[in-house]
Amino acid sequence: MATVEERAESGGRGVSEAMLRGFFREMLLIRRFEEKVEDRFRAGELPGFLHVAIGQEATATGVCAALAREDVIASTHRAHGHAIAKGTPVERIMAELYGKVEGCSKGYGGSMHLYDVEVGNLGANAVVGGGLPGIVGAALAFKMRGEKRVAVAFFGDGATNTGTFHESMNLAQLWTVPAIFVLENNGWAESTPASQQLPLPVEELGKRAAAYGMKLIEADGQDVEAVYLATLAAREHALAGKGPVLLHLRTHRLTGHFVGDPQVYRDKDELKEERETKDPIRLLGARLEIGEDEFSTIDGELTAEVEAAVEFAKAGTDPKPEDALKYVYA
Amino acid sequence: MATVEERAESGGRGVSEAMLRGFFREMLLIRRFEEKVEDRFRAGELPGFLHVAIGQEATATGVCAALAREDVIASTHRAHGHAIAKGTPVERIMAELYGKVEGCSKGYGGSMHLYDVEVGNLGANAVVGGGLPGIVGAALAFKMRGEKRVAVAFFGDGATNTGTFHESMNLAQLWTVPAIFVLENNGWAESTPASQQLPLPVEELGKRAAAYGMKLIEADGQDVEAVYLATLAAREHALAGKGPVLLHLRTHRLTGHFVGDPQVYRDKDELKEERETKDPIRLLGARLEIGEDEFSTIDGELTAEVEAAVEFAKAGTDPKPEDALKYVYA
Amino acid sequence: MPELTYREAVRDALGKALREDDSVFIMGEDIAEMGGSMAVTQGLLDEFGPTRVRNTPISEMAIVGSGIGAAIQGMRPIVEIMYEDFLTISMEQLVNQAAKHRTMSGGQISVPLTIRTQGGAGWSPGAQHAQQLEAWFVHVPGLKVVFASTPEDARGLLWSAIYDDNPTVFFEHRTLYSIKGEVSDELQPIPLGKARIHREGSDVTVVATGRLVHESLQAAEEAEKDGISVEVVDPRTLLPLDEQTIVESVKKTARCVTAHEAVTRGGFGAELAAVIQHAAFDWLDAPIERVGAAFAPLAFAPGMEQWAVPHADDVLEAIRRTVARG
Amino acid sequence: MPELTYREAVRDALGKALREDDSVFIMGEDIAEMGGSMAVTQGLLDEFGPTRVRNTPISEMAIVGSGIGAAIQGMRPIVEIMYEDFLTISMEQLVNQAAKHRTMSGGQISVPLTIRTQGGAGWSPGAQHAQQLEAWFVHVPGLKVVFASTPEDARGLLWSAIYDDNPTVFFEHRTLYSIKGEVSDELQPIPLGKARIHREGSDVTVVATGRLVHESLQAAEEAEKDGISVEVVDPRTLLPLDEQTIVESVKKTARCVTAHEAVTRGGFGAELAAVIQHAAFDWLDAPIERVGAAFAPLAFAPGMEQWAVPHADDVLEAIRRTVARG
Ligand SMILES: Cc1ncc(C[n+]2csc(CCOP(=O)(O)OP(=O)(O)O)c2C)c(N)n1
Ligand SMILES: Cc1ncc(C[n+]2csc(CCOP(=O)(O)OP(=O)(O)O)c2C)c(N)n1
Ligand SMILES: [Mg+2]
Ligand SMILES: [Mg+2]
Repeated sequence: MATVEERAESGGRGVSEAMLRGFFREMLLIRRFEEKVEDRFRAGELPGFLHVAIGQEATATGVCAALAREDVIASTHRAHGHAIAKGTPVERIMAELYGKVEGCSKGYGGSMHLYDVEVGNLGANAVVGGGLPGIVGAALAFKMRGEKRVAVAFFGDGATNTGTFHESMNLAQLWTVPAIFVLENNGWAESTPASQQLPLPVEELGKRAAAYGMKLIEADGQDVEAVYLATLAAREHALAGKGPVLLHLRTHRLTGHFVGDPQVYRDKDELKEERETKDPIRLLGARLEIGEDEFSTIDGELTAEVEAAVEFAKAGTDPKPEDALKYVYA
Repeated sequence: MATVEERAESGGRGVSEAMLRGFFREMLLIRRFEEKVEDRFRAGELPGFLHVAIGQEATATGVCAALAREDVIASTHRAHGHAIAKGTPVERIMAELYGKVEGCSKGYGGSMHLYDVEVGNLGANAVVGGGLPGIVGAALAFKMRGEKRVAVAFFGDGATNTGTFHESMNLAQLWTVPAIFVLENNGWAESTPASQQLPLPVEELGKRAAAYGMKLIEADGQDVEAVYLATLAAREHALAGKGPVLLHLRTHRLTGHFVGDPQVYRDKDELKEERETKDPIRLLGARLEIGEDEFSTIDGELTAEVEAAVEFAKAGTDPKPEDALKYVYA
Repeated sequence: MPELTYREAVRDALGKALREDDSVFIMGEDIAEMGGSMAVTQGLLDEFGPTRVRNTPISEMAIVGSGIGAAIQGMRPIVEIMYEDFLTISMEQLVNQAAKHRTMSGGQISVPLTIRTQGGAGWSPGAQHAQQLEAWFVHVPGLKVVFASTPEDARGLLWSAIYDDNPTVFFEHRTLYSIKGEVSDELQPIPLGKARIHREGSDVTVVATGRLVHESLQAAEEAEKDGISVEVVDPRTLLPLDEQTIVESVKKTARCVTAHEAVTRGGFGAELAAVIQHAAFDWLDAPIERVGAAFAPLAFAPGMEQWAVPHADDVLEAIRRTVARG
Repeated sequence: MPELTYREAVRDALGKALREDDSVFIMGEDIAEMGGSMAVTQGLLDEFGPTRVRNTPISEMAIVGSGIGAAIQGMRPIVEIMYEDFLTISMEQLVNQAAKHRTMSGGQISVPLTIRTQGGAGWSPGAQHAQQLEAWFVHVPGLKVVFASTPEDARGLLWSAIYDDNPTVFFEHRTLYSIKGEVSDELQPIPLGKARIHREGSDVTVVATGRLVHESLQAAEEAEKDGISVEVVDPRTLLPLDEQTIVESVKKTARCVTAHEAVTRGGFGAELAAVIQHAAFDWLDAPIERVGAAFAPLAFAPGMEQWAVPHADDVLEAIRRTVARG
C-alpha cells in the first residue's frame, strides 16, 4: 500500500485512479482470502470460531489506507480485513488460522486474536467492545509524548450497546486524545437486527457522538473512496489536537455472522438483493470499468496469492503443546 | 404526603399553595434530619460513610411527590432525602444510621443501603450507577404484567459516565419500559468538578438522552414545583406507553461530598454564594412568604421530630452479632 | 426411560417453566430467532413469543441487572450470558447487587434470578471464549452455584435453580451439549446442595465437576483394569456444597483427587482440598491431588489447547500418584 | 531507620517513580486535588501536575482499559480503583485483556500496568465497600497479585509492581493506612514472589495476609504466653506464590493456620491449604485450619460487622485447635 507521504503527493486529498485500483486489488484480496477461509472451514481444516467480513471490505481498506504505519488499530472478531489492510501478509494470517508458529500471533490467537504489532495492529478482540478502552489509552500515550499518531478502534453497531463503548467514547472526548472510533454499522449483531438491539433507527446511530460532544464524520461504508477521505479528515482532526472522531460507516454483512451460520433469522430475498446492490467490490469495479479480462488477471493473481498462503500455512510448524505456557508472563 | 389522587383533585397539574407548603415542610424535615446526621457524626455516634444532600432537597421531594406509593425508586449513596420523600418515617431511617434492628434495613444496610420495600424504596446503592439496570427490570415487570406503575432511578452527573448508565438507558428505551431516570446534576462527582469528568458542558448533560432517542424533560432542580410538574409529565409519558424519560434536574450540593469532607478542592467564595442564592428551601420560603414566626413554628416541630428520631434510634436494639448470617439466603 | 441430549434437557426445563408459569421469562443475546449461540433455546420463541423470549442488545451488565429488577418484582427471569467469559462484564451486578440485596435490606428482598451460561475448551475458541470461572462465584455469599454434567442433572437442577429464591449461576459446559443420557419421564427436580455419586469405589475418591466428570469416569474404567477401585462424586451444586457426601466418600477411600477444567491455581479444587483435608485428616492416606488446566490463558492452536486442559489420562495419572503413596 | 505510615509508604513509591521516570503516570477517581478517597495521593498533583496525576470520570472499565492501552505503548501507568468492590466493574478489562494480551499475541505485547486498590472491613462501610476479593485474581493466569501488610513491604512491593512488565493488582487494606513502621532510608525494591517470615516459631505456622498479618502477630504473642511458639509468614505476593518458604515453614512446625479477612469459602486460604497439604502431607500433625470472614455480605451494624470478620482471637483459637490435635 501507498504510504501517507506517497498518497499526499498523489494529489492531496484527491484519490488518483491508481490508488483506487490499489484499493480494488486489496479489497478483492480480502474477499478471496475470506472465501478461502470459508472453503477451508468446510473442508474441516480450520479450528476455532471464524467470522468473515464479506461485503465490508471497503471499510477495512479505506480506513487503513488513510493511516500511517505508526498509527495503531484495535480490531474485532471480524478481523481478517483489518489485518490485511493494516499490512500483515496474508500468509501470516492464514498460518495463524491454521494455528501455526508462523502465524501473526504464533498460533496463540487464532482468527479472533490477530496481532501484528510491527504494523500497528494491536490485536483483534473476541469480546465485543473489549478493544475500545485500550485505544483511548494508546491515544493518551501518544498525546502525552507529543507523538503525531492516531489510535483507531474498529467496532460494530452491536458494540455501541456496551458500557465499554460509552466509557471509552466519553473518556476519549474528555481528554481530547487522538483516537478514531470506526463504527462499522452493518445493522446486525449476530442474529439480532437493528430493530431488536438499537433504540435509534440504524441510520441515525451516529447521533451517539453528540452525547459526548464528539466530532462525527459519516460516510458510505460501501464506497471505499468515501471511507478513505472520511478517515483522512478524521485523522487530520485528531492530529490537530481537536479530539477524537466517531467515524460512522454504514455497511452490509453479505454473509452469515460466523462461518457456517445458516442465517435462519434473515430474509433471503433481502440478502440476495443486498448482495447484488451493495457489494463494494462490484461497485468499485464498475466505477473503474474493470473489464472481464483485466478482472481475470487480477483475480488470478490474488487467488494464487491466497492459495500460496494456504500452502504456506499448511507447511507451517505446529507449536509444541507444552509451549502453551510460554508467553504467560514477561 | 398527598396521594396522587388527592393531588389530581387539587387542580390537575396545578400546584396548590397547600401542597407547596407541604413540600416546604418535607424539604425542611430533610434538611434538619441531615444537619442532625452531621451533628451526630461529629459527636462520634454514627458509624459508616455518610453523604448528605443539603441543597438538593427539592429533587427528592418534588420527584417523590409525583409518584404513587406503588411506584418504585432506586436511590444512591446520597439517600436520606429520597427515603424520607418516598415515605419512610425519619425514626426508622435514623435507627438504620445507628445500626439498629428498628432501622429500615434492620441495621444491615446503613446510610448507603436504605431500603423500604413497603413504600416502594428498593434500596439505596453504594455503587455509582448500580441501581439503574434493576430499575429497567422492575419497569419491564410492570409492563409485562400490564401494571400502571413506574420505576424510578435516581443518580448523579458522575453516574452518567458509567457503562451501566449507558446500557440501562439504552435497554429501557429499546423496550419502551415505564422508567424514569432522574439525573440529579450537581456538577460534582466527589471532588471532581464537571469540567474534569464531563466532556459536555454541565448544563447540556441532558443531551445524553438523544443517544437513545429518549424523551428528555428538564427542570430547575432548586424549584420544587418545577421538579414536581416535570415528574408528573414524565410519569404520564411513561404510563402512556411512550417509553422512559430522562428527567434532568440541575441542582447544587451545598456541602461536602461526604460528612466530614473539608472540600479542599472547592472555591470557598463560590460555595458561599451558592449557599446564599441556590438554597431551595430559602427560595421556596421566600415565594410562600413564610415569615419568621411561622418558620419558627414549623422548624420547631421538625426539629423536635428529628430529635425524637434520634432518641428512638438510640433506644433501639442492637442486632445480635451472629445475626450477621441471618439474611444471606432466602 | 427416554434419552435426551444435555442441550435438550436444558431446553426441556426452560420450556416447562415457561409453559407452566407466567412469571418466567428468558432473555439474552441471540436467544430468540437463532435459538442461542449453542442452539439451546431453539423453538422457544415460536412457542412463547418475543415478550417472554427476549433478544437483548450486547449489554451484559443490563441483562443481569434488569433480571435482578424483574426478579425483585416477583418475576422468575432466566438470563443467558452467551459465554461465561462475559460474566466478567456483569460481575458488579451479580456480586454487589444480586448477591447482597437480601442481606443489605435486612431480608426485605429476595432475588429469584437464574443466570445460565456456558464455557469451556474444545473447538479452539481461544483465550476469551473458553474460561471456566465457577470458582469466583463460590467465594460470593448470597449466590448459589450449579455446574451440571449430565442431561438428567441439567434438567432437574435448572428447575430447582429457577424455583430457588436466590440468585443462582448455572454453568453449562460447551462440549457436553451433545452428550445423551437417560432422563426420567417427567422432569424430576434435583435439590440444590446434593452431590451425586456417579460410581462407587473403595480405593480413591475423585471429586469432579462439569466435563471432568466424564473424563473421571473414563479414568475410573481404566484404573479398574489395574485393580484400582475409584469412586466418582460430582458435587453438582458448588455452593452450597454437600460436604457430607464428599467427606464420607473420602473417609471410605482414604484417597482423593479433585478434577475440573479450570486452571488449578485458585480453582474450586482448592476449596475441595481445604475442606477435605480438614474433615478427613485422620482418614487420608495420601495428599489430595488436584487436576486442572495449566496456568495459562488458553492458547488457540489445538495441540496447545488440548495439552493445557485436563483429560482422562491426567485424572488417571493423579489416581495412580495417590495410590502409589505409602 | 525512619518511620513511615503505610499510607506514606505507598505515596513514597508513587512519588519516586513519578519523579524519576517520565513513563509513569497515575490516574483514578478523585486522586488529584482531593488526594484520593484514602488520602494516599495527597500532594502528588502539586508536584507533578494534572497531566501525570489525572482525575478520571467514574468509569472503572475505561480506567483499567486505558491503562492497558497506555502500558502497551510503553508507559507505566498506575491506576487506582477507589474501592476494590469496583474491580467488579473492570473485570473484563483485567481478566480478558490485561492478563491475556501477551499470550494471545504470542509474546508480542506486554502490559506493565499496576492497579492499586483498597478494601476491607472497619468503619462499617457496608456490604458494597468492604469486600476482599484478592482470591479471584489468583485464579487468573497472566496477572500478578500483591497484598502488602506493612509500610516497608508496601513501598518496596509497589515499586516492583510498577517495574514489573506484567499487569499487577496491588491490594491495600484500608485499616492499615495509619499504621507506622520502620522503613529503610532509601526505597528498597522487594522482589515479587518472596514471602516474609515476620516471626519465627516452632509449633505452628500461621500464613496470613493483609490486616490478618497484624492480628496473627498479636495472636502469636498471646499463644506464646501459653508456651505455643508461632511462626507468622506473609506471602505478600499471592501470585506468583512463594510456595517454598511457606512449605518449609510448615515442615518445620508441622501445623498450619491460614488467615485472611476475606470469606473463608473459596478464599486464598483454600489455595494455601491445598498447596500445603500436598507438599507437606507427611509432616503435618493436624489438619490445616482456615480463618476468614463468616459467609455473608458484610452487615452494617458495627456489632455484626466485627463479629463477621476475623480478629486476633479467631486466629488464636485456630492455633489452639490445631495444637490440641493429637
Ligand atoms: C461482550 C460480548 N458479548 C457477546 C459476544 C458474542 N458476540 C460476538 S460478535 C457479536 C455481535 C457483534 O455485533 P457487532 O458489534 O455489530 O459486530 P458485527 O458482528 O456485526 O461485525 C456477539 C453478540 C461477545 N463476543 N462479546
Ligand atoms: C462505581 C463506583 N465508583 C466510585 C465510587 C465512589 N464514589 C461514591 S459517590 C461518587 C461520586 C458520585 O457522583 P454523582 O454521581 O454526581 O453523585 P453525587 O455524589 O454528586 O450525588 C464516587 C466517585 C462508587 N461509589 N461507585
Ligand atoms: Mg453489526
Ligand atoms: Mg454529582
